[in-house]
Amino acid sequence: MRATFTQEQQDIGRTVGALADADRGTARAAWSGGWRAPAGDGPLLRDFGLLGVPESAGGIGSGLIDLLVAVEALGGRLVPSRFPAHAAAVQLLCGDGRRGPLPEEVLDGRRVLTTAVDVPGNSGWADTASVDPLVRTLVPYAAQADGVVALGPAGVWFADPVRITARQSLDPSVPLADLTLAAPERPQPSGAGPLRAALVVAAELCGVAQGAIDLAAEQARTRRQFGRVIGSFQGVAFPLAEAATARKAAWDLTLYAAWAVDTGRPDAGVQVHAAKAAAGQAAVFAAERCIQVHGGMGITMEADPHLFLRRAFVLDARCGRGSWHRRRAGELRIRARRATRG
Amino acid sequence: MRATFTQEQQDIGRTVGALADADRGTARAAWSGGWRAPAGDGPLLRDFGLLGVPESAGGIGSGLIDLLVAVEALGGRLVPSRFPAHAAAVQLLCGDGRRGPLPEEVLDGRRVLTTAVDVPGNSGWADTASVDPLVRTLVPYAAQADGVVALGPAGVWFADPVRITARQSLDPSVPLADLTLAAPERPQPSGAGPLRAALVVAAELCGVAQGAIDLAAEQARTRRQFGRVIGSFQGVAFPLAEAATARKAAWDLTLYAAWAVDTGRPDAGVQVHAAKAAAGQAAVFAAERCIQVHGGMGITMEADPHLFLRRAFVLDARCGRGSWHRRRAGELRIRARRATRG
Amino acid sequence: MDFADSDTDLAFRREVGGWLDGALADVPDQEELTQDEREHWSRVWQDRLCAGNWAGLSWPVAHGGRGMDALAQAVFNEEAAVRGAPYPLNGVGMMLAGPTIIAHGTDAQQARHLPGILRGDEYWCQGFSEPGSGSDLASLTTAATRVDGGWRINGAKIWTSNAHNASRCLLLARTDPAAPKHQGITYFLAPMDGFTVRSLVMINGDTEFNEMFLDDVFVADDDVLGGVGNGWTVALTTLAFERGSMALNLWVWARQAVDRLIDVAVERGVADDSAFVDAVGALQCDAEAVRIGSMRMLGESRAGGVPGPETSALKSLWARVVQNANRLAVQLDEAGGVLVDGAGAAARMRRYLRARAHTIEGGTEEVQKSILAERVLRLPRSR
Amino acid sequence: MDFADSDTDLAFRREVGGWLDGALADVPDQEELTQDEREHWSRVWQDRLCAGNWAGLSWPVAHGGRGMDALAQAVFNEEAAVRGAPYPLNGVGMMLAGPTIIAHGTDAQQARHLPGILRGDEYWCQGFSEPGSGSDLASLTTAATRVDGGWRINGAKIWTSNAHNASRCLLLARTDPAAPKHQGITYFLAPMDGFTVRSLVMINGDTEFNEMFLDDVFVADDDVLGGVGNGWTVALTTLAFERGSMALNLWVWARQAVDRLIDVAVERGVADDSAFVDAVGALQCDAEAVRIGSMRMLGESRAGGVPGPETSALKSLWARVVQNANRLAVQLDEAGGVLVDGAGAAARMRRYLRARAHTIEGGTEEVQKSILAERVLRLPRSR
Repeated sequence: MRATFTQEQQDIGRTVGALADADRGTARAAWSGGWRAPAGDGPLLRDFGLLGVPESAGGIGSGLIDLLVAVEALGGRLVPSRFPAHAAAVQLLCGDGRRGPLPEEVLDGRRVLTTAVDVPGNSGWADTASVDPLVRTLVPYAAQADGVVALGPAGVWFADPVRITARQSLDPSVPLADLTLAAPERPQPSGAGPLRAALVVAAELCGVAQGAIDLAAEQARTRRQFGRVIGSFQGVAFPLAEAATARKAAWDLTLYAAWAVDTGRPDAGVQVHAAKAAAGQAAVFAAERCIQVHGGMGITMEADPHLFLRRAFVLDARCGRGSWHRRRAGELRIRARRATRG
Repeated sequence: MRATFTQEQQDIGRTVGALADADRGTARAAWSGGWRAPAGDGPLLRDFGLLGVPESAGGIGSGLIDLLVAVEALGGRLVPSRFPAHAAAVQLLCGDGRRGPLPEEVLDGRRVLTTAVDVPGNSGWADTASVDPLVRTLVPYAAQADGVVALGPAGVWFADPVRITARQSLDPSVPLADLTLAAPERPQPSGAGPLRAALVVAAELCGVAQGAIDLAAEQARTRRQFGRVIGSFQGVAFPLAEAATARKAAWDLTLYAAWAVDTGRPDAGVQVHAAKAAAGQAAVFAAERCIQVHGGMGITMEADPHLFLRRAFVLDARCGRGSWHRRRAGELRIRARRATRG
Repeated sequence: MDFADSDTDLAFRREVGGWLDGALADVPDQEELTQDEREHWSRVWQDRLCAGNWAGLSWPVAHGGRGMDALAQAVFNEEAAVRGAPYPLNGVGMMLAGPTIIAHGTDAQQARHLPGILRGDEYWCQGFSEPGSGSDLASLTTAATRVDGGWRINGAKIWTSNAHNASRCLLLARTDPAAPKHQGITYFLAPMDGFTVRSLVMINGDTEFNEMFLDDVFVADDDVLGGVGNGWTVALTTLAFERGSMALNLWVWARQAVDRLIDVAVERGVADDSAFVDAVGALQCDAEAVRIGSMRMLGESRAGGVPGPETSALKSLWARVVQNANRLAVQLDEAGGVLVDGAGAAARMRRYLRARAHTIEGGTEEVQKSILAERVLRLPRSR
Repeated sequence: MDFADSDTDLAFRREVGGWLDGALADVPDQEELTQDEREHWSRVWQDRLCAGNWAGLSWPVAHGGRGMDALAQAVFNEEAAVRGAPYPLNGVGMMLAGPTIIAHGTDAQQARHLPGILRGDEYWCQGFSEPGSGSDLASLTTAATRVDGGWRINGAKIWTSNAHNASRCLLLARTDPAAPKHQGITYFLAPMDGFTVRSLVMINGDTEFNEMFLDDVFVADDDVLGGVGNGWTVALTTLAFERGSMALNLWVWARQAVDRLIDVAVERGVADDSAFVDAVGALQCDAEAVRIGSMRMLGESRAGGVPGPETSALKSLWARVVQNANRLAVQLDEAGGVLVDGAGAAARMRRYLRARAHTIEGGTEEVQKSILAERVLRLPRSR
């Protein structure tokens, strides 16, 4: 057991972290003038497109955890890059081992994809719908992408949007749209695709949680009240410790789920559901606590905490609602236990 | 609106509180040698039997809140008196306004009653069972009572136990039994009886919560760690503040529900369910926190916190499980809102 | 203990209800309006209150009021809240400035200000909080320096509702920097001529609050309320009125939050899910506890008592139930509540975001728990 | 990051599993036994471990051990826990005393004690905690006074597992009352001849722990471990071994708690209730997070790192999931879990009550959060 980050993974975290640091503030910039590609967007799509892509799909042996480390680093700084949505689309495509290599222009980021997996009115993802309404919602960066990968009961496919309806997103740095799709001609089996895509979202949520905790801790270390920095009050410190615990739990679940998916373990499904649920909850909780620690300033637009809250909600809703994933995790856990007991 | 305790109610609280103070330690005494009537048992049954009994049932104009104030005072000191179970039985009998006066020997405590309302395997009380198995569980002080008042789908009746099976109670100061009953000959409509009986249990739970909080606060004011009394750490103090908040909420709900039942308000049902649910949760939470504040000593038999926890669990289970009451409160609330919206 | 209205109370409640039904007939549901529209209706509503002789409901008759008690005011506010009435634009004037001036003002001050508040042409705001002071209100640093005939004041204030509409400010400033922190403060009835007001945008997009910058603002000696150096005592009076004015409103907002949660669950077809039913059961407990606790608090007040630290428990319960109900409502919403172009979804998200402030404004959650720990549980001070 | 066992690990795991399956064949499920029966099996189990040459699994070969690393020991403990093996009666000897003596003992001390632990005829207990010290371990007051050839010790210890079976005690006492609190402590390998041992009854009826009273107990100079006044440093070594010995066990207990909860829900017919399903989903997240976090912690150790403050997060998560699962299990039980004459109900209640200690023993919940606040979040010390 080497349950530690490899040197490569640490390098990825550092490199993407540095790119992301340079793009701090881009989430806020979207409030005036809408989304614009952050400086790191191009380099990320170009240089990191092979992360997590299985060799069968044209990859070079990078595991899913490599990709998640990169996405987590972006989430921590709220960088509104198209990279995570693109990467999720790639992962959605390569969930079935029998599929051939993906197009080169996808893997080298010349063709930017996005993911269409959520069906209006459903809390789970599209492959659970019995009849496919061919409408998808919560599609990020739809107008800013060159292609759409859709999930439906029949499988995954490069989708042709008949109509793209821009929606008003809670987080202006993540434009969202409803898509009406043409019926797929040759959908391919999705395999573990939805699980892989969901983990990309979970990783970004873990980053958001971490970023909110870092910001809150910084405030707790510097803001003074009653003659002391507020972080020295256990009433402030302990809830942050809980947020840090929840975030660690979510990140560990996400990493393990990625390993379980990559190695084809039978418990991969329940692990992914647990990870996505825990990550959403950790991010929302951390962002709420971040607001609280900031006191009055925390409820103003000009302070940053609400940016974390908005991103947390958008990601918790995407690729299957957090609450849906939690219930699925419970169902699968109970089913497994029942099976053991006969 | 005079939402304040009357002078009489304050006097009842003081008088019963003084009786109860004299019986502190009787709950612990039951651990060696089993239940024995505390000194206050006789005086309580004899002198306070008319509390909360409507005039139609032979009372003298005392409201239900009067009774609850007395029961709460007993709960706070964990006095293992038969009075609350007797009073609950009386309340169960007098829920239907058309019933005549209760027997004099019941009202003056010469004939001590107990309540049989829970059906094995059900989480709600007996009037929700579709077929009456004529078995009741969680009957307190069955062997120590002179009569049993049972609740069934057909109503309430003075029941004839065919068999009394003593059960091992989590709280040795509250002996519990299963009863097999003869089929009732002339059950009477229960009316608001089950609601009234449940409030007696809720009031005792509020007392238990208060007693646990008092004990925990005392410990927090005196125990020192790291050179300070532990109550000066917000990590210790804030959870106790939450316990106090929950207990206040439960007690306010209980008092209001009693008024709602006594005045025949249409929302009496949902109020009682909310009160019983909140009281059970407040008591269990307060007792758990009391253990935690006591640290290592809190998990020993020789310290008192576990006595509160045991009583809290026994009462939460009785007269409809706390979780059942919470769900009923939710159902009735949703139904009422739906009705408003047409 | 009797939770019923007395016959007199009931008659008053009916009178209030009758007037409100008429006065609100053309007023739309505030919850669905934009900030600008809400502010418009707040102004209209203030005018109607003044015209209807409700502005000084609990002021003494001698000062032009109707001489009723705080409970009557609470009942009025409750009945208004139940009907979703706008928040009156001069709430600070009616509920805080007037009563504080009546309690501590000179005859001249009372004559100068009270009629304008009752007529509805002198709007007030409250300049207590500062960017640096937070929960530790008495640590304020806005400085008043003695000058000929008055004071020259420099500093900044924040969280000021309605500053952009007000002409007068209940202003706390430090007049003696050498004195212990609670003793060097003076309370001014300051004209706002020299104030620079900047609106603060809240995380839900509303501009409920403002910052105010005071740069060599002159306030005359005549506008000192309650004596130089007595500001903290006077401020406590205002804060007590502030708590009192909320007395019966909190529960209304809590119940409405649960109502709306049920509505969205019904709409989304999940109202029978047992996890949802359990959640509503828990929320119902908290929401009703706020209502009942408020009634008990008012009962105590009427019986001559002073609302105790238990009000912190109500504030805490209220904040929790509203926050939890509003969070669940957006999470149950179509698309998890994050598509905010639909009016319903936008309003739900706006309320969820607004409610994050409930554990901060009016005494943070941490302050409420400290009060309970110190004054109910008698634990030593931890701040 | 790779969570798979290496081939070597896997082979070891298979070896362990094979041995355990055989050695446990006649051992009943410990969870359903009485305290006496469990203690009997603990002794039997200890003997089997010694006979099977597992007692010094991670001790160096030079000291009679098998020279494997801490991970191997953790794997052994995990495999044993998964199979519900008894807790070995001389766990303190194998996991704490032996390794601490190897790290800090003289040759003579090592020769005197290690063989007996491996053979299984020298049982140990740990005398660190005191009635007054609580979370502040270093505030201990048991006093050792210099006498001819050794020390005379007076004081009281508490929370001592197995004191009634042990002949030797890892004893901390204060040898220099004038020194700063961490510097005046000495670590003794004390014979227990003069100890008075009184068993403590826990709230679930078990007698897992003891009090020990020391009244002029003599300990010879030869039994000072690591030098006079160095006791705190030596104690930290023991505490690190204690944490390490738990490494892979916690998750097993968490998973078993969730398993049992599901079993009772199935039995009671509520396993499909959506509120229950949601609760299991949440518990599953926490329980798995404990397992995965433990693997990562061990991975870090093996890579040469030192387990960091994140272990406090694991402890905290573990305590929560076990407490919540066990509470829900009794609440779902027949009659709300309060009729404790049925074997199943009694065991469930016993576990619920036992779990209340999880937020107290081994560092309270408050201490864990303080560690996270200070060392992960870099907030200032609040104790």
